[in-house]
Amino acid sequence: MLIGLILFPLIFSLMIFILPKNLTKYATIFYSVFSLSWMGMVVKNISSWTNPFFTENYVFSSNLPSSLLLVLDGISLIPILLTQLLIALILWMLLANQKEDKSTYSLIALMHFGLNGVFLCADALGFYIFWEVTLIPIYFICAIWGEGKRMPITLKFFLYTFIGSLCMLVSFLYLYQIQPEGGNFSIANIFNVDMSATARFLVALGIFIGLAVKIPIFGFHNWQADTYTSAPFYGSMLLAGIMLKMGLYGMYRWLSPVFAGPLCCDLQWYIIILCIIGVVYGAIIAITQTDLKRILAFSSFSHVGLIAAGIMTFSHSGWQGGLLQMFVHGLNIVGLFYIVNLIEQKYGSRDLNKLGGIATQNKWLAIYGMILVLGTTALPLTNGFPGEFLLLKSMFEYQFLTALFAGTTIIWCAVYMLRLYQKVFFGEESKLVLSGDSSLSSIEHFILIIFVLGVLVLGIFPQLILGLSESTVLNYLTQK
Amino acid sequence: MLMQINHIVPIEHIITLSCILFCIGVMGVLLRRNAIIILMCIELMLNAVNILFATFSAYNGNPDGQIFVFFIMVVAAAEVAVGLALLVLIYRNTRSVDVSLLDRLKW
Amino acid sequence: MEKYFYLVILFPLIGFLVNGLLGSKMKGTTPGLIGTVAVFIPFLIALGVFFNYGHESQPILQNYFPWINIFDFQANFSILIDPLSLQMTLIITGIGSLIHLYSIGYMHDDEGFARFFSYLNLFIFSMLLLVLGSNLLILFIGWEGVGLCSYLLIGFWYKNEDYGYAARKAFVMNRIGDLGLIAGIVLLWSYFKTIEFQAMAIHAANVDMSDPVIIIATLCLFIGAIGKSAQIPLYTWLPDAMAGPTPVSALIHAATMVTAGIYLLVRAHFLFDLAPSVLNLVSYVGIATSIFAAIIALRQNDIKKVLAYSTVSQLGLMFVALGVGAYTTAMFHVTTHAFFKALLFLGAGSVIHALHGEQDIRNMGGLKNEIKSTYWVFLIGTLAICGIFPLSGMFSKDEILTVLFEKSKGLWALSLFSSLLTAVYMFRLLFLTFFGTYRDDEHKKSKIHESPMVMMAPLWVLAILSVFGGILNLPHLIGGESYGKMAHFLDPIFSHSKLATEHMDAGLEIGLMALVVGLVVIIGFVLYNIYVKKESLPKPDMSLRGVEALVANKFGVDELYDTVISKPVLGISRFFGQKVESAFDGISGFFFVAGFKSIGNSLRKIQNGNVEFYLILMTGSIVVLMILQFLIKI
Amino acid sequence: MQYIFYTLAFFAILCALFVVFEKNPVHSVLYLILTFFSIAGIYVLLNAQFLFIVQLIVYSGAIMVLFLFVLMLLNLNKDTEPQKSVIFKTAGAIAAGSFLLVLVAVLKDTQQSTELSAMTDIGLVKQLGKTLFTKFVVPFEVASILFLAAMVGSVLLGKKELY
Repeated sequence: MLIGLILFPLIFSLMIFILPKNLTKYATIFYSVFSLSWMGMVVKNISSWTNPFFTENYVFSSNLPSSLLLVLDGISLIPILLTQLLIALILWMLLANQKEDKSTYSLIALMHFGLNGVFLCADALGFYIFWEVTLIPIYFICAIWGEGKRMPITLKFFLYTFIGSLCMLVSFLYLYQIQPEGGNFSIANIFNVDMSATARFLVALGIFIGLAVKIPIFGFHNWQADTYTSAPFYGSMLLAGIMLKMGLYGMYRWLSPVFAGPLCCDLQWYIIILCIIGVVYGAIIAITQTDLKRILAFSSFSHVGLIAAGIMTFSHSGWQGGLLQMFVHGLNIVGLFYIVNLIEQKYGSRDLNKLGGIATQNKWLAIYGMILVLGTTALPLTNGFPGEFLLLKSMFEYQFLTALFAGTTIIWCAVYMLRLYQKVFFGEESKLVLSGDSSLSSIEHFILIIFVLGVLVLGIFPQLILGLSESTVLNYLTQK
Repeated sequence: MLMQINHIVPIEHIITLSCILFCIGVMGVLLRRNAIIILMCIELMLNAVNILFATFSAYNGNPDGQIFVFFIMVVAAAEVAVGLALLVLIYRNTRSVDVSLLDRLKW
Repeated sequence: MEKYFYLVILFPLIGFLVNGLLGSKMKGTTPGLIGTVAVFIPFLIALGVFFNYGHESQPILQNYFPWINIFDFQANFSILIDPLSLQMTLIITGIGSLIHLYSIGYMHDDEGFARFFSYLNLFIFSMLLLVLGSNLLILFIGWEGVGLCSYLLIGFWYKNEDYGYAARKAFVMNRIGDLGLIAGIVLLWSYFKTIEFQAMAIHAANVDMSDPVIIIATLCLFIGAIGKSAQIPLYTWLPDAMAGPTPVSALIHAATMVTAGIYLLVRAHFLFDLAPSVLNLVSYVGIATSIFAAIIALRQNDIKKVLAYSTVSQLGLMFVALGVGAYTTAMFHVTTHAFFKALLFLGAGSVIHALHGEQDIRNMGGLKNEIKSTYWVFLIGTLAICGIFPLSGMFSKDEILTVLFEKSKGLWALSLFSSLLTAVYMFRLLFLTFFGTYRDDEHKKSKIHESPMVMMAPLWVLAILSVFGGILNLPHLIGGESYGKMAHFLDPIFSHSKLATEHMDAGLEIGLMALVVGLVVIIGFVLYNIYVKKESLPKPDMSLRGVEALVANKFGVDELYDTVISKPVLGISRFFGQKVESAFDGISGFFFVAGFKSIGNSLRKIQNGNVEFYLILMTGSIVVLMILQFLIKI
Repeated sequence: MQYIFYTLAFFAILCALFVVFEKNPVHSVLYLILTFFSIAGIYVLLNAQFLFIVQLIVYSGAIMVLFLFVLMLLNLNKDTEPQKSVIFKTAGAIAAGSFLLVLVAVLKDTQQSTELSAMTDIGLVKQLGKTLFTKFVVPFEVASILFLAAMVGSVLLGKKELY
């Protein structure tokens, strides 16, 4: 069952090359619908909502200390759902853009394969391998279809993430190594070891660095804005929408079990401080940026910092809020990137100073944009609020003043998001906007409506997502 | 004729002998520039390892070690044949068997 | 009737959706009618419920679905119908429908007609959620929702960048308060493990006075209230918010939304009762704001700005009342203020409408002959706000002053000063606008026309309410047997309150009342002398000197915030965005580029192509590895 | 009995040293043959009779003769023998010496099983043949392919027209 989620993308990414060119479109539609319905079937078959929902183990060789151990529980279900949804949407966006390059679809499917693997695999080595697999397609996507100084930027991104994940690998290998005879890489065994406090600290630090680069957390974030800006729109979406969630997911699954002992307590505190610095730092930078994609990059940086901080408090509301916010942030940021892409496509620029007055020309785009912006600003009854509230709650319960500092994000976010909206959609129409094409095709409407519905429905019924992970998170935290 | 060497000579001594021979081989490879001598020193090292195999085989009563020695000899023979052919080729090209003349191993 | 109470919330939402999605296709005034009906029906329902609601009735809790329900946090989507929320609902829907009706006339030729009504309906929806929410989180939904609508409506004419700026300013300043509110909610949750008002009230009965958590929590809630109700230091957005259409100023920025802060404090009074120090702070902030804003209002020349500062000042007065624990009194003033301030704003709107957009009172004058009807309602509004007997403002304001006189003579004196200032700027506004002679050119005068019936009808209704609003809560002295109706109605809410007020000596009360009314009348005559008899005019901005210039310039608070907050933040933002980010680039560049380059350069020398050298290196490395293996025994 | 072993060992080491330090390549080859003989003697002591024979026939007989042939073919003598610089020589000697040290140190540290086997007939051709043609039959067959490859390779490399 779960293996399907991993195999089909792989098969598709290879198959598409042998298909004739005129079938690409239909194959892609079929693939996206199929993977969504497969996911639906998986969810439908969940009989009991206790932990874990499904476990599948594929052993290649009994001599290997590692096997393909797939586990679906509440924590992995949410990023998995997000992945299926966003990959399908991104594929549809590409189809709407009349992109006919087979290799793009193939790389996205490969990405899909890697992402599903990362979220499902409960074997440290397998996790690491899938983690690196995702790096390959995104590297090519950014390097081939990027813009500007794409090569050095992509290289920077690659080096950052790769060096980070090597640190993680070292930690995993160490954890494997110190196990008694007959140990393996499965999640149950790998954390079930005795370590000195120092060793624990170093292991936690190694894993953290690997995750921190991907998330990114302040200090490891330098690659982010440049990469988001230079990547093609679907690259930015994959990066901001899903790849970033890999790091957050890793915090739940692979970082939290290591945390114990006094040194790790210190580390937890430092990580939270870094996250919160990132929250405010990113938000403040976003205020004066003029490139739409850059604003979104820093906004994403700021939001994710809060999620990471909430997770690191190891409290129930922090974890639940983090999971909800992971889903929501993925949805919102991809929606916003899509709107930016549409603006760039139709009006030829994404510079704030060259845009303006789109609301007059393209009413619907302005409405969709407004709802997504409000979702990002965490207005109640949009999807951003419940998660952000729970995260802030966990922070406030952890440390009041730090939380107050982190909480200023809701102010900063309002400042830069409304500035963005004002400059792009309000005001007098700029030359570019007047000369641009101000219509939306029906498929563009369709995709945007999905995002908007996501914003509103999850805002009114956040329990839809929270309920999925409730029992798992409860289990996890009580065991801890 | 069958003897019990394991009652007479401690295994450490044979291992040490093997180590010494091996290191002499290494030294030869490092000190000499004549390719033929280097090849010979490699043979010496192989033989040092062979002694080790044979020793463990004898001390553990397991014939597998000796089979390995046999295979090593097989490979050594093949290696020498090809190696010497290469040497002849080198000599034909450079009129020398000096390995320090071969400094093209960089890009 | 109570069963269908959800319709009260639902109708404005439906109106919003219909107008928002289909409004652009409708013709004429249809969207306006839809919008008005969507608010008027809830008013009728609320009225029905109100008449059913006796003194003995229990508050009704209607639970719809769990909004957030996780292990350590639960918040239901539920509403609470009790006297307080019912009263607020009536104010909101009642005045809301009047203003909707008015807007049909005011906005009739605006291209965003349908959009305007959809926003207004969304506002009513949010505001109802705010007052009806049974827990702090539902209240917070409404709280932010009204902030959003305020943003949308201030920036309604979105092509104008300045309006957009004012809108953003309002939203961001509200957000500062919202952060405080969130912090307060979380603190209260972790203290009580519930955020339902009723449950909290029960728990609060067992809490010690001045519990530190409660003090911080109430402080946080108060910060939220400061943001929403435009008190010092977060008041500057409200005058700027006058950029929006005038009905918006009347509905949102005078009658309803800005009183949300007062509502919050009243709603959470059982917490504030436990934190006397915070209550003191509330009254200090209130009185400071009241006087400060009143002084600024003295030198404003924009008809709407004067009213805006007046609103800030009146809100301050309400906070003073809250600060001494006179919750009913504050609510009474909220109600009457909603009547006469809406009336004044709508009247001002009518003036602006008549003058085709002119807002500067220096260019008005003598309008009482041109637009008689508007003049009369505006006069009623002015008299009401100044506190002339027997208009509604007199009763509510007098009640505040009476309470203050008992609690604290100092606060009483300051409040009295503030309400006298109210009389000064209001009479000044009235005289400059309607008396004397028209000061702009004759050409424009000919175009002045009275507003249509659809605008005047709501004005008259409000005028009647302003006149007779005092009946709602007559003092014992005048009302006799039927005194203090509102106080009785709200009584169940405050029965726990430890700071309930007592009745004071009748003679003293009459004396105080007479003193205030007398002073106001004297001020009225003095100003009539100055502005009507002598026809002295406000000086042009340029010729102002010293204190006057400072007042006219609103004490330079906007500029102060600009230099102290906005500019440094922008500077920091640029500094981070350019300098710090490139420093990060530099560091990573150093490691990734320069570091690798130099390592590569030095390692390249080893790669000399010499076989022997390689051999030695190889042996050496093996040795090193073996030594390592030997030393590190794992 | 142990004296035979130590004598053989001493002789092997001596000859090996001569292999390295002898200037004339032909002498080196001859010393190497002597080393191989001594090693063959040690095989006998280790009850590896089959290996003893193979060592003599294959190594001393076939392989070393091949070396001599090549030397003859290339016609190298002492004058053409290249010499290394002193730095390389010392570096090489030090590297090899420390290698020996480390090897010995490491081996000293390892634990040997004290259990000794009493079987003395495993080195006989019959025993080895059984093992070779049952357990190791696939590698044995693969070895023939290796030889074929080596043969083809040598012939190809030795052909003059190649370049």
